[in-house]
Amino acid sequence: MNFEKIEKIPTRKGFGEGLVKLGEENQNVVVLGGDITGSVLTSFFKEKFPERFFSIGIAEQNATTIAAGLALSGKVPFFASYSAFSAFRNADQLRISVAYNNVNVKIGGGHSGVTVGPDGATHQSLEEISFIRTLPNMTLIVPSDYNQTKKATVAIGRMIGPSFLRFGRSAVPSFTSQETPFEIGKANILTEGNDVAIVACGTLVWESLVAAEKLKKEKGIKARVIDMHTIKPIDYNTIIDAARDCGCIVTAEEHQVHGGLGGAVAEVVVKNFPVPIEFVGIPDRFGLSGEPEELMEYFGLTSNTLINSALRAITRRDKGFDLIRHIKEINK
Amino acid sequence: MNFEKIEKIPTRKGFGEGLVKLGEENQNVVVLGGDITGSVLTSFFKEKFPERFFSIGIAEQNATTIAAGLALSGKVPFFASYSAFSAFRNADQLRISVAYNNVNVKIGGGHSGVTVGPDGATHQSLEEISFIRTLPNMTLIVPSDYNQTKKATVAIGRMIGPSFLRFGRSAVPSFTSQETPFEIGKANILTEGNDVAIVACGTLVWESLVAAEKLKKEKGIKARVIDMHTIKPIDYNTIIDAARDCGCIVTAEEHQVHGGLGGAVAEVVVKNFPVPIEFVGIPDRFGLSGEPEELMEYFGLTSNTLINSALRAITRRDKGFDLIRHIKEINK
Amino acid sequence: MSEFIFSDLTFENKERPLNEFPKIALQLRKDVITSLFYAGSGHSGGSLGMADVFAVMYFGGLMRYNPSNWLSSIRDRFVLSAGHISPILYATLARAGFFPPDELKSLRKLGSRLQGHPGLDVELPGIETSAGSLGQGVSIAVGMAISHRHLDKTDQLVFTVTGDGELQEGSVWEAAMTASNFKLGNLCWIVDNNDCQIDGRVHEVMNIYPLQEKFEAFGFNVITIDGHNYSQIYSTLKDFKNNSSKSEKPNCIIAKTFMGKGISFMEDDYRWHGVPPNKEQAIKALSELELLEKQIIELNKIN
Amino acid sequence: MSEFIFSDLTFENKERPLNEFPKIALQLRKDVITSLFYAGSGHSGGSLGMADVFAVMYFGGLMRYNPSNWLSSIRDRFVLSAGHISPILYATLARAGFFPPDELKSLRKLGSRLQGHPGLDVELPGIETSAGSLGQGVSIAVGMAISHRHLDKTDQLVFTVTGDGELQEGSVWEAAMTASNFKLGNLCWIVDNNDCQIDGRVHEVMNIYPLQEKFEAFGFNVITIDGHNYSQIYSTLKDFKNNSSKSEKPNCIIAKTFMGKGISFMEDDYRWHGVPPNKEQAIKALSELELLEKQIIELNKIN
Ligand SMILES: Cc1ncc(C[n+]2csc(CCOP(=O)(O)OP(=O)(O)O)c2C)c(N)n1
Ligand SMILES: Cc1ncc(C[n+]2csc(CCOP(=O)(O)OP(=O)(O)O)c2C)c(N)n1
Ligand SMILES: [Mg+2]
Ligand SMILES: [Mg+2]
Repeated sequence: MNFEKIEKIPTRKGFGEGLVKLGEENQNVVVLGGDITGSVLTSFFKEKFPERFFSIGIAEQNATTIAAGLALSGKVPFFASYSAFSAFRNADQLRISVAYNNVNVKIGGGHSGVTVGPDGATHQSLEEISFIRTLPNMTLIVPSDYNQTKKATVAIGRMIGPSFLRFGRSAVPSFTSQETPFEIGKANILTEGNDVAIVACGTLVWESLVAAEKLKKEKGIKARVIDMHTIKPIDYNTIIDAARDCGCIVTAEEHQVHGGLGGAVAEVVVKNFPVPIEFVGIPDRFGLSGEPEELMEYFGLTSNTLINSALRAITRRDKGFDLIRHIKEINK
Repeated sequence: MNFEKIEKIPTRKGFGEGLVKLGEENQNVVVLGGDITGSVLTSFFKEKFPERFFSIGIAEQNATTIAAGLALSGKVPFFASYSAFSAFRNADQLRISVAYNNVNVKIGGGHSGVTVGPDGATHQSLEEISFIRTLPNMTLIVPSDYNQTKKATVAIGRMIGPSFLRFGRSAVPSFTSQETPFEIGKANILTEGNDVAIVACGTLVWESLVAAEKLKKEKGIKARVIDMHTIKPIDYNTIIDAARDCGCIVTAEEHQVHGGLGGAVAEVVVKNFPVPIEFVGIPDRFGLSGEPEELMEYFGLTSNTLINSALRAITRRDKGFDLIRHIKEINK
Repeated sequence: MSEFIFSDLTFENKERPLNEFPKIALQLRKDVITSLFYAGSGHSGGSLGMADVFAVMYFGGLMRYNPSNWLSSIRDRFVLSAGHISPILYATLARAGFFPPDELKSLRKLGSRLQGHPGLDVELPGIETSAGSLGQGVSIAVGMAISHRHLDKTDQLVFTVTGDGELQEGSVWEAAMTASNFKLGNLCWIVDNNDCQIDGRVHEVMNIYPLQEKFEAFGFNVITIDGHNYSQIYSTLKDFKNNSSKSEKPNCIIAKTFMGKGISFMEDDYRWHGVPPNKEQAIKALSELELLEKQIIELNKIN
Repeated sequence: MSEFIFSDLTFENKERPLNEFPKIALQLRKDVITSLFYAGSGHSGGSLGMADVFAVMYFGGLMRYNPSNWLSSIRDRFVLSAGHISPILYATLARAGFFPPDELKSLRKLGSRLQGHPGLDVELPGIETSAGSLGQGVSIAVGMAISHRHLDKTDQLVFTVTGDGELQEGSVWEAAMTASNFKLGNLCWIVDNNDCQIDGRVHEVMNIYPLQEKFEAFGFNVITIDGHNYSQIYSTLKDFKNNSSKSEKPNCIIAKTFMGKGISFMEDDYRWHGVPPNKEQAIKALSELELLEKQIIELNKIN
């Protein structure tokens, strides 16, 4: 991996292209627009298949439920908006008409996380992993780069059942290739290592790779970087193996530290093989305006934080379980 | 505690009475109705203070946001509906207008969980602990009986800041008294014990007490039952003490096993003192019509399940951390 | 008790003289009473109030469906948006032959296919979607109508029923806006306009009137009818069916109804929204219905 | 570059001759352009289009506010529901003296009180609520209007601005229904009717028309005005203010506007919804505005 000169492509481009691919292979794929088609790049599909594109306007509840009606008529509907609005404005509809109905509706949550940047807190969805993974019947995927997003889009379009894909706005390092395997529910182990496991999703996977590289070079620590692209159903085996082999874990996500990937991993771990975990994420607060990279830095979603967290996890493992830190620090 | 002859009172009664008490002590307390005032017993307040009651009809989004507007005008607005609709139909409004605005809005989520009974899955909210606790600035309380619900209602009405109170429809054992202390964020330790800790909320607290009694009588096992009424902010210290003292934990809630109280406890534990946890809750599926008690039985939300879980937790602790169970079982 | 037995009776779906609908509606009302009595909880008021509409919609040869191959891809669709009045839908489906009427006694019981609010997971024939969260069904109906009209390009019809309190939900107006934007002439939206909801009169809880004007401003063909007048129900639905393929406007039928219609002590009383009859009330209700039945028979003899 | 400097200029809020509004609006437009240029992202179109309405609303002596004690409990309230046009609100507040105009250059920057969409957390004076999720502001305004009219029993006014695309959100119609139910004559809802939204023309993306009829059917006093005509804006707002305490109907002003109004290459082009000017465009825009300013000065001399 060339860490210096990596190309950057937005994940949403993968989503847009994936939709076109699906549209080509399956006549039943239809797309609903939520007045942000150029932002989440459902515009690609719209241009190519105008007769299978329906503009619903700014009405996320309705779009989601119309999608359910289309699915109940044999179609494979995608509806995408900003994740803040396609996961929350329509939450009841997702719960009842999509998840409980267990229909073949695919929701795209674009512009997620703080990397949406200067639009600020209202647009920075940081809570939807928690909500969506709690819904029965749902599949939830948070891909980490452009190629993977494209594959994930195609994969959820081919599987049967409700799914949610969370992706981003800004250009991020494109580190997987067209050949990198992608299977829903099967995490990708990106680096081998038994010293500490870093379980990450989305934009934090790249940071984890950078962190692992530095840990190796600077401290001789071998980190196992796991790309946990599928949050639901979560890959129990890979997590349990990591807990057993490494004895400590760091989770990393562009999401609240509560309830998200970290929470999912914690649940698997305590139920199977309890080890210390350090959570990297947004510390229970709302976002802010700023440039994507500034914000990642500001909120500590960086390889440096990951390195510190890894070291802390290792210390906790080695000192045993009696290292109770002061409550202030715990609450960070 | 007399386990045989315990009186049963619905928690919603505590909510309704708490509102009246608040109405008496604070002129600024107002209540918004969502066309189910007789169900969630905001009707008590309505009768007593008709000039401070506003019927909004069936419009949970609007009611929640109007509440925010009232709070921004110095009022202390409560809005209550069925939890399925006052946590999800209005999720975006809760996120932005309530939590991000950090205003003094109080939401009641009544008829929560499977104990709402024959209305079935759509009305059985089992996902809102996960969502609400992920929102920054929120306080989330899941009281366990009538008296506590009343105290919790009064407490959230007196504190400043957004809060969500989750309560139920059916009559449940009333085991705390008017004198039992209640403090937001401070869990109640109901039984002393160092063999296993049972951390429960809502209807499962009573089942935990029953389980602890049986464990003591039948197996000589002393369980520490913790009533974790406040899910957010969670009581770190009490959980960490339980992990250290008992070495294993069972969590219990009338909610999905993912993301809820169990998830919150797991997060605290792995970040501080990793121990085995067994989760008792709804196993990642939607509800069903049936009588409340039948459903609690059907979904295994009973003292018997708790006993088995406690035994399993103890075994896992004693056998060490290498007890990896088959993935099927893990996934329960 | 013979009152509480479900006969095997089914009705054909065919064009029929108007004077045949009363006895069908009567049977549906009996089933509603009986199943709710068995259930011990549930929604009497709206279910009884809509019996006449359901009788005509399902048994007048208007809606195309086939109980023995109910998932047929060319069926017309009925979406219950007001999920709480499931008892009338269940009764109708049972009497149309979708499942044995005797199953009606399992309403709301653990393990039943007759969930308190319709659930797709339990796979009861005739149920097109889960419901229970107000306002969602009508958007589902819009999705189906889009699918039929713009993708499959068939003339399949989509019927949906919402309550009037339900119209307080904003998502309903999103659905309305979309329906007219996509020129869903194949959509027939029936509003159960009983002016009752849980907390009281709709116009007092949160006034929704004027209704006709609202739907017109949202681009609908609107017609207000007496929801207990078979002739009006039939001709309105028939007009919809006949004009559907040419029409570029979605259709709204505001059916003026009485909650609890047919049972003296329930009629037009919002307190019956979500309550089942107890045994005494069920017997009283059934005997009122039987009296009515006799009158109908007599009347039919004379005419 | 002198174009990009924010002067200290503020305007009084007072009754004033109509010919004074153009130069206020012009200053607001300059501020919008300049702050968005600094920001490098943000919403030009709607912000420019609403400059005339904001000029009259804040500087015509209609709305009661006090920048040096802005949380005064007797203030009138302004709630921006269309949070994305925050640049025009920020410009207005700065020129009204709520905070130093120079702060406008921090728009959308890390650490700024001028969040991309208004945030209550950063405590910028004059901001009544966070916004950015369409549709919520108007319900907040309804809550405030209820509080003033029915609880505090004061004559405080509540103004709110929504977009026209925003009207596609169902929650907006919930707010509308409530506003008329609670007889909120103290509520003035201004719709920025530019027929533009992100994906195109509103009537093409999801047609919301007829608009006047919709609001009337929801119980509003509705008036449609030219949103760039100071006389119409002023007299409509003045009427609202004068009648508010007696009125039992909420008020809707449909302000026909052009997105990007005032800048030749932006006007009536929906592609400017969410784009800031680059340096070249900013210079061009500012020089167009300066030219206009000279014309206005000349014109005022003649009259
Ligand atoms: C989103 C949502 N909010 C609240 C409820 C609870 N609820 C069920 S029925 C009902 C009243 C509905 O009134 P209406 O539509 O007039 O039906 P009717 O009472 O006439 O049968 C309410 C508030 C619900 N099911 N869904
Ligand atoms: C609930 C919600 N959905 C989507 C968006 C994204 N969004 C921001 S502005 C906008 C278009 C608004 O159109 P309009 O109200 O006409 O404003 P204008 O473009 O005229 O400024 C959209 C879709 C949002 N902010 N909130
Ligand atoms: Mg009704
Ligand atoms: Mg517009």
